[in-house]
Amino acid sequence: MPFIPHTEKDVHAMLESIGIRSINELFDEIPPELLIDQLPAIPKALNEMQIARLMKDRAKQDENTLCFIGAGAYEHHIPAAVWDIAGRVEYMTAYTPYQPEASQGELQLLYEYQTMMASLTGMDASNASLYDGASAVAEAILMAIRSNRQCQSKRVVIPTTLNPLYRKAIQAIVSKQSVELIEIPFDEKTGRITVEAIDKIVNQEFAALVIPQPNFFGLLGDVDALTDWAHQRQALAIAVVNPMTLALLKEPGLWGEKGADIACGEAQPFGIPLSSGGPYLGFLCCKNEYIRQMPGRIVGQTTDADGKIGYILTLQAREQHIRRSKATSNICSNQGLMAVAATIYLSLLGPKGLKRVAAASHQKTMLLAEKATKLKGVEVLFHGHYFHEIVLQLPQPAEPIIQEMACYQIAPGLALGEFYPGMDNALLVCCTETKTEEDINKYIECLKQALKNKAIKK
Amino acid sequence: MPFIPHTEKDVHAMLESIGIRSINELFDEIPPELLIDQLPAIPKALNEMQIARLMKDRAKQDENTLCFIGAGAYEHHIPAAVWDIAGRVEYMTAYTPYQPEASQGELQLLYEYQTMMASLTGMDASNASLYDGASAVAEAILMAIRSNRQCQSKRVVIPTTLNPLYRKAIQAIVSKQSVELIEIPFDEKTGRITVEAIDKIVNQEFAALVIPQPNFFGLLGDVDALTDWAHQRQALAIAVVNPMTLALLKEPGLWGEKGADIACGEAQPFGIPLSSGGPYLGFLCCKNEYIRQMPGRIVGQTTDADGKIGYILTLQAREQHIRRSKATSNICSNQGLMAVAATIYLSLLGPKGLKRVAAASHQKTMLLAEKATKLKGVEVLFHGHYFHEIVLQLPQPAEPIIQEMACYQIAPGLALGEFYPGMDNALLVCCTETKTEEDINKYIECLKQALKNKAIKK
Amino acid sequence: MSELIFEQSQPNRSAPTQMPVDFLSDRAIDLPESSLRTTKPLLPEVSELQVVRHYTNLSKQLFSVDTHFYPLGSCTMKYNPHIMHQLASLPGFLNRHPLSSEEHGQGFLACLFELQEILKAVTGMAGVSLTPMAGAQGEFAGISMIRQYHQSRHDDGRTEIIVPDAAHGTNPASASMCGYTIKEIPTLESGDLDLDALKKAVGPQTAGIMLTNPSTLGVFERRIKEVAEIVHNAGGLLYYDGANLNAILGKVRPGDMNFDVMHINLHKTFGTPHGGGGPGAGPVAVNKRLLPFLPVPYVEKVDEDYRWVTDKTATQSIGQLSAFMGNAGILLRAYVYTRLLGAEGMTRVAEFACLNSNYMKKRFEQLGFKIDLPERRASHEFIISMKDQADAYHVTAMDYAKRLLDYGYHAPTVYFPLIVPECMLIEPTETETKETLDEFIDTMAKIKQEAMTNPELVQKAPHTTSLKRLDAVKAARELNLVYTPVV
Amino acid sequence: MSELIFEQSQPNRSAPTQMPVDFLSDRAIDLPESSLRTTKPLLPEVSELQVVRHYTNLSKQLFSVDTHFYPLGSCTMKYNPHIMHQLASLPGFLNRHPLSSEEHGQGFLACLFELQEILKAVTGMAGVSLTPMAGAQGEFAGISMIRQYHQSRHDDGRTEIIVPDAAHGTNPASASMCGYTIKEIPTLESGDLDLDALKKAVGPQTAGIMLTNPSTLGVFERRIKEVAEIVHNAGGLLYYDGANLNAILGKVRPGDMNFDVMHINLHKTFGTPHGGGGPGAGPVAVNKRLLPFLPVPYVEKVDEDYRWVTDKTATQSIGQLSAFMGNAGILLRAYVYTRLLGAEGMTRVAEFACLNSNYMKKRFEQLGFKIDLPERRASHEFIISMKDQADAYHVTAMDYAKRLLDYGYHAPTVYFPLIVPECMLIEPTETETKETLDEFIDTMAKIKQEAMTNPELVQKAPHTTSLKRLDAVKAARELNLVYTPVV
Ligand SMILES: Cc1ncc(COP(=O)(O)O)c(C=O)c1O
Ligand SMILES: Cc1ncc(COP(=O)(O)O)c(C=O)c1O
Repeated sequence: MPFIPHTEKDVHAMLESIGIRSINELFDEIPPELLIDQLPAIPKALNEMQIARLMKDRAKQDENTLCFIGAGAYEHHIPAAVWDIAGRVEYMTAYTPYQPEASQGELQLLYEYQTMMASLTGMDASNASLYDGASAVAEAILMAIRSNRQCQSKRVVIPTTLNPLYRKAIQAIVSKQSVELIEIPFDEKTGRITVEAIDKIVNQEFAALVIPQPNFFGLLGDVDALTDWAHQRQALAIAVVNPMTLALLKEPGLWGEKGADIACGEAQPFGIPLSSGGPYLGFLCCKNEYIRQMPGRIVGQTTDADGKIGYILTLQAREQHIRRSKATSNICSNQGLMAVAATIYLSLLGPKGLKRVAAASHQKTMLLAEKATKLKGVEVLFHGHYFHEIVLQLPQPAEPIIQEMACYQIAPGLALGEFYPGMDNALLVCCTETKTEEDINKYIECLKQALKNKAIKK
Repeated sequence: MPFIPHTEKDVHAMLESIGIRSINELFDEIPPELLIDQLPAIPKALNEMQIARLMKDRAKQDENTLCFIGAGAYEHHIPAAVWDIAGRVEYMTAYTPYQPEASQGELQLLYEYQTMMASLTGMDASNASLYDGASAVAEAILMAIRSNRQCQSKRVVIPTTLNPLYRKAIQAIVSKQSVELIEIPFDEKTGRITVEAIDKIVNQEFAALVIPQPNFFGLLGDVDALTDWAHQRQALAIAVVNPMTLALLKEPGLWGEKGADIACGEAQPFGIPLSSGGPYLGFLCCKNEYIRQMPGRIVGQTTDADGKIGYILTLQAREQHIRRSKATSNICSNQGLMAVAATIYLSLLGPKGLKRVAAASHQKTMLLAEKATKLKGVEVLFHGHYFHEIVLQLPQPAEPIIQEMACYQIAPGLALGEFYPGMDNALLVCCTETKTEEDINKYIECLKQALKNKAIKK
Repeated sequence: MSELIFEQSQPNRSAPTQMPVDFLSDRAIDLPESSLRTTKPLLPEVSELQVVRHYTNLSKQLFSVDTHFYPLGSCTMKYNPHIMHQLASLPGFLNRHPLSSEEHGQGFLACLFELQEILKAVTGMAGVSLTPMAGAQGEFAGISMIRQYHQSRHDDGRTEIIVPDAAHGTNPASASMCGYTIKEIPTLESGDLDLDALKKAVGPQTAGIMLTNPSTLGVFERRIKEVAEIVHNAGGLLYYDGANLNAILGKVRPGDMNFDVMHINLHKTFGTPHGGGGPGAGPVAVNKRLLPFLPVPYVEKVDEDYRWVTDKTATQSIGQLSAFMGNAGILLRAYVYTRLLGAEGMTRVAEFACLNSNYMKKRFEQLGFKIDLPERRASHEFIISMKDQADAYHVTAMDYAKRLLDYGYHAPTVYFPLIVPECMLIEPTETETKETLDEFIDTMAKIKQEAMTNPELVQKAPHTTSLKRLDAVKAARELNLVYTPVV
Repeated sequence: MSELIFEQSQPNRSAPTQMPVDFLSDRAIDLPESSLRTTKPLLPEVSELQVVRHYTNLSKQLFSVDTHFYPLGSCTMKYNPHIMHQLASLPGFLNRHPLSSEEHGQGFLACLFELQEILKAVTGMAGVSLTPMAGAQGEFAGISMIRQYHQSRHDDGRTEIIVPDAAHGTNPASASMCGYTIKEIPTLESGDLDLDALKKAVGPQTAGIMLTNPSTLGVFERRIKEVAEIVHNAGGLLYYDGANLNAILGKVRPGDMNFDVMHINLHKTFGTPHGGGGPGAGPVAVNKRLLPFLPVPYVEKVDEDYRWVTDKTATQSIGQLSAFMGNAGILLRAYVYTRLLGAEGMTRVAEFACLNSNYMKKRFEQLGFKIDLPERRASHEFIISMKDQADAYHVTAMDYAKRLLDYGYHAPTVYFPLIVPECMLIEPTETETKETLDEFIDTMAKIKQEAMTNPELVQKAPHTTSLKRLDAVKAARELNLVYTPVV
């Protein structure tokens, strides 16, 4: 009996204690007509050796691609120590730290995590993590609406340069509470939104403006002006950032005159594997005045009965297990283990290492673009400053090129046509510090070949 | 500076404390003409990401073969929990448990290991492990010579059915102490040695007889008669066993009338990966009367100052750090971490699981032989009872067949010609529980194909 | 507690092998000055060994399933087989980008598809989407589907979700996030729902009801079919909170009880580790009428190929709940678990979880603990109330919880469900031995003795943990959420 | 201490997912009755969770580098980078059978070949064999080569190996295993070898000398060239015990000091983990004249291919010391380490190991501890003697060692080398921070205070470990080496 330690003798003794004759009697309060005899259609049990072989075969099918896709999930080098430690069973097989005296390790670590995230974003506080980047932005929007006392509106302004996948998730999450999302199209030349443009479009009251930096195309925008504009309009400014870039880029807390009010996004780049999309690590930071509207777990410092410093889940009165339907969110778990990994990652990299990773990713992306645009017909689509993603405009549709390059074991980027009508030739490319000059050269060569192959076939 | 935490400020402060101006001064007692400036010919430092990429490329070259080689190293399923736990840094990055109060985890585990090994072999005691199987047999031989008070001779009788690689290592290790190894050839029909045969050959006094079970060909021999014969001749009986087989086979402690005196060999099959040959796990067990001649670490139970049970390295007076040139051996380390893995493996398998692994390996090997011998010209070389290795006699030389089958990603076994002159067509094949019926069928098909290909080319 | 990592920091210390080295020197960073950071973020400057030692030692200050008996009711802290982690961590799975092509991911998609099929089989439902990232998100997805269902029928007046008073906090919170108002109905003394109250509560405003069965009281809702009838007759739908699915796995299926939609907490029923707070995963299962609304993406099989179903084809879907496809790594683990158990193994989960629970309940009863609903069969968990002891000796459920830590046990859930005073919700799970249960029971008996003879010992517990009892009030009052370096 | 795993055993309990399932039922086991086992071996019958919890909890009762400062002199407990373990555990390495073909192993062989080259470069030697499985086996291999060398020249009267009195026990023991008798020579007050005694000791019977430099006293043998001359002139060879190579890495090379042969403890110099007692690895390096005798197998490069050299071609080799090729997994780790360090990084090992050591030595001196050889430069380690305190307060080096455990430090090596009474051999290693050293020094000062004011506190230490001081005498007298079940 897999994972069940009971011997026949045990079962016998236990049944006797309970005063019944068979285990089935334990289910005698269930209406008999509901009981089933067996679970049809479930495969027979495998042993560990068998399932291992099956899974190894399946994993192998998916291996070995040189990946230049970013678009919200980034391949960075993950130091061996990160998961050696985060994978320790003490972190892995614990529950939410409800008993702080038995969970100081997790709690102290989360306090350190909060400190690092707050500092990176330039905010006063951070929660202990949310599910992922997209849902974190959704929570930030709801939080901003609750927080903005100066405005009764449930309108929120979002540029289409925010990751389109995020926009979908936000829509699914916030729309039920009759939040209205006002989408602002980007300038076709610059790939960005400007204050002038939105100011024209948005003429109603709104609760918050979402500002992605870099935006989905990898471009830096004028976040200072946007933040100030939001504040002028009595709205909150929500910064959506890739925290890796904050090693180099100005922290949201310092955007514009007063700084963004909330910063959120995806911390997967901090030591978390791509893993087909999850588990990742949503983060959410804010200014002091909004803390009590923050969803999710928060760890605070306190003292024990002897006056020694310790850590504990705090501000629980915001949460569903106490406030129930009036809670700041329904969220109950966080992505604790991912926060553990990110904290270890950040400690190993330190300010200098993180800066180097960000800089190397930026430089390599620039190098790739430089080389790619030497190919005939390949151009950078929008002019501006890119961070570590860039939009290449190909002389032909991107999708077939992607399929062609797959044959060389290269995933060359994301075809933007699916998300932006009319942009069928655009390819969003990401290069991180993991790519060598050789990798980049290989990319260029294969791209060249693919452009040729596909051009001929046309 | 990889792995060196010193800041410039630290260095400065430390130099000042010491009263010197540069680190180089620390080396001023070394004759200056001996000092070198740099290490030529050592490649430039890589970072973790770079070395990881290099090693992954190199490891990949070596992957994915379906392996039917045994010959002293066996591929068994290793439960995930084994190395998840043995790989915990507490086990991995500790030294020999010199401070028992800070090492109870390791010491208790080794006591459990000793208990399991002694019980499997039917002996009274076990040490805490030796380097590997071959060196363990060498140590057993030296130990037997020291132990055998009834005989002054340094002669030891070894059948050529003992693993030839072991025989080489034994020769290299024991010969310096003028030990004489009398090699007994095996019977060409049965692949074994018999009492009648050795009795004729060995007419001098000797200290010990080495008895492999199963022998190198995978064959079971008459260990009872051999043990009794050794004892009749006032010699010690040294059992060399694959401990995995002892789940099914009679324990050496019960061989013959009085049982073997020493049991030793390779415990790699207990949860230790093939890993190109090491690190593995030599084991050595003996009857009570020989314990003080045992080499290597031994853990004993004792009590602490409060009378609580605890564990400690014991009988250290045998060892080099105390007895120096008169020690039972020069060995100082053991294979502690491998003993940890083996102990966890044995606990997970239990008596029933271990028996099943042994039985499945046996049965699958028999099935493979059954199917193989249906191929034209393929026969089982020696008749007798095989455990989980068997000698197939091919209709043509084995070496080219091995090369041919490598193209199908199969390592079909070991060619015996290299070790036994005249046995060029013989292939030693091993099948463990890890092989499925499909694997075996694939083996047979590829063997068939290879025999054909190579026959044609001849 | 340990020094913070920041307190070990020294300017210019680092772990150099972790730094990218190439490219940097010869290429400038061409970004506008105004967009650049000028302050150094508060990250520690420490060596690799310092990081390793710090976080390894922190891990030692944690109770976990692999190290402690952890009978945390409702949370189901059972053994998480190590092989799950090993296989989900195969490089082919770990390194796959979420936006990789379907071709470059058939192995992964096959696992998800089969997991969907298995979950359909165990729930008796018609369709499954694996994408919700936790139980609470599963609830949100489920209630969203109910909402979308009513909307699709232009049945617009349904604004209320009914929730029993014993429900988990996420239930009302999730319904509220879906824009519903909550109507709470009481539980009878018998542990069953108050059907009269329910009958009164339902009406044209009823969108649905959320139930756990067995309930958070650890007993099976015996009149579940009547409940379903009442709600369905009123035009509402039934949501099943799958947190307790492990109690009935292979015995009775939510689909057969006439639930319309449900979530499954994979960590509770299918043994995935919960990582000190998450990640979990909360797949949703629906019956036929809600199929069109399932959150995307999920996996379909077309001939021999596995493909994503997205909002392109599933046009009525409630949409996607995360940037990509949810907590993939957790789903792989759960898949491995289901394959290791097989059909029979799943049924045994329910059987032995309930055996352990009923055994403990009986023994506690014999020891004079006050069992909530003593006359009922316990399911996989049961409740004891310390109200009598709190009244008599001022020793509370929380004091018991803390004292248990001293004896090397993680405490059961305390003060949930909210409707039982001074309660402890005890869930032993099926993977614990009788010996472990017996030792725990003996310890509880010992604490009971202590409570009578030396209440202070219990009230001031824990004594053997690295810290004594922590001050929660102070934490909330003197909010300190981030470290500020002393300058 | 914890219950033994055997004490948790129950007949017929098991971990079923670990059992092979196929084949068994339909095929009989066809082996002769007389060869079969009839008793059940004493292996525990427990569940997987029981195993996991037991051995995970045991691990928590262990000091280790990743959790504690561990200044164990001569053993060099420095940081073992995690990446080494991760890379050596790649499936392509782990699953390779030792008798696989060379073609199926070029990646593996390339690593070994390059490691050989790197070790040649750092030792200044002409050839390297990686096969010895520990330092002691390296010594055996080295002395065997010396023996074979003399034999090959028919220089048969050389029966003695000279060893200083400060030598590690493995030195005389290894020489003895090679059939040599041992001549011990004394060390001068200055810490250098007594050259007069050496001159007297050498002769036609001298096969060689074994030296560590820096010696086990932690000081550099300044007249090493004279030593070499004396021994070489007498026809003997010089063996270098590489245990302390980390002290001089990149600064001075044994080959340049005129050593003929040496071993390297990879775990000491190249940071491989030592696994609670092993596995280690003890590669040997030789100068030109001993090249033919290197133990097999080792790796050569022929054009672009890597090949094993075995006794087939190396006919004068001392042979092979293990069944296959030694502790391959450890060699891969060491290779990774050398590549992470590069040439400069290696030199820094020596520099910072010595900086840390000399800093501590100075500070201890200032605190009034009795330093052995205070006027000498310490190398990577140094000795303090507690003789004065043992005389004055009956507090011994061992008492200090135990008391350090209470403060969360692993104790330094005590009572080695044998020639310094009441000694502690302290080796901080280069990977520890100044802060850690300072805290350790402060703790030692505190213990010194305790020794004076409350000696019993120190004499009875440790107090905070799971067990108090263990009775070594009882262990040896009432030998109990295996568990016997109570029936
Ligand atoms: C009864 C019940 N419902 C719902 C949940 C919420 O699940 P999750 O924590 O995965 O969001 C829980 C979690 O503890 C629960 O116990
Ligand atoms: C000076 C010295 N020589 C030799 C050895 C033996 O090395 P090993 O333990 O690897 O056999 C040691 C080990 O501690 C040592 O310190």
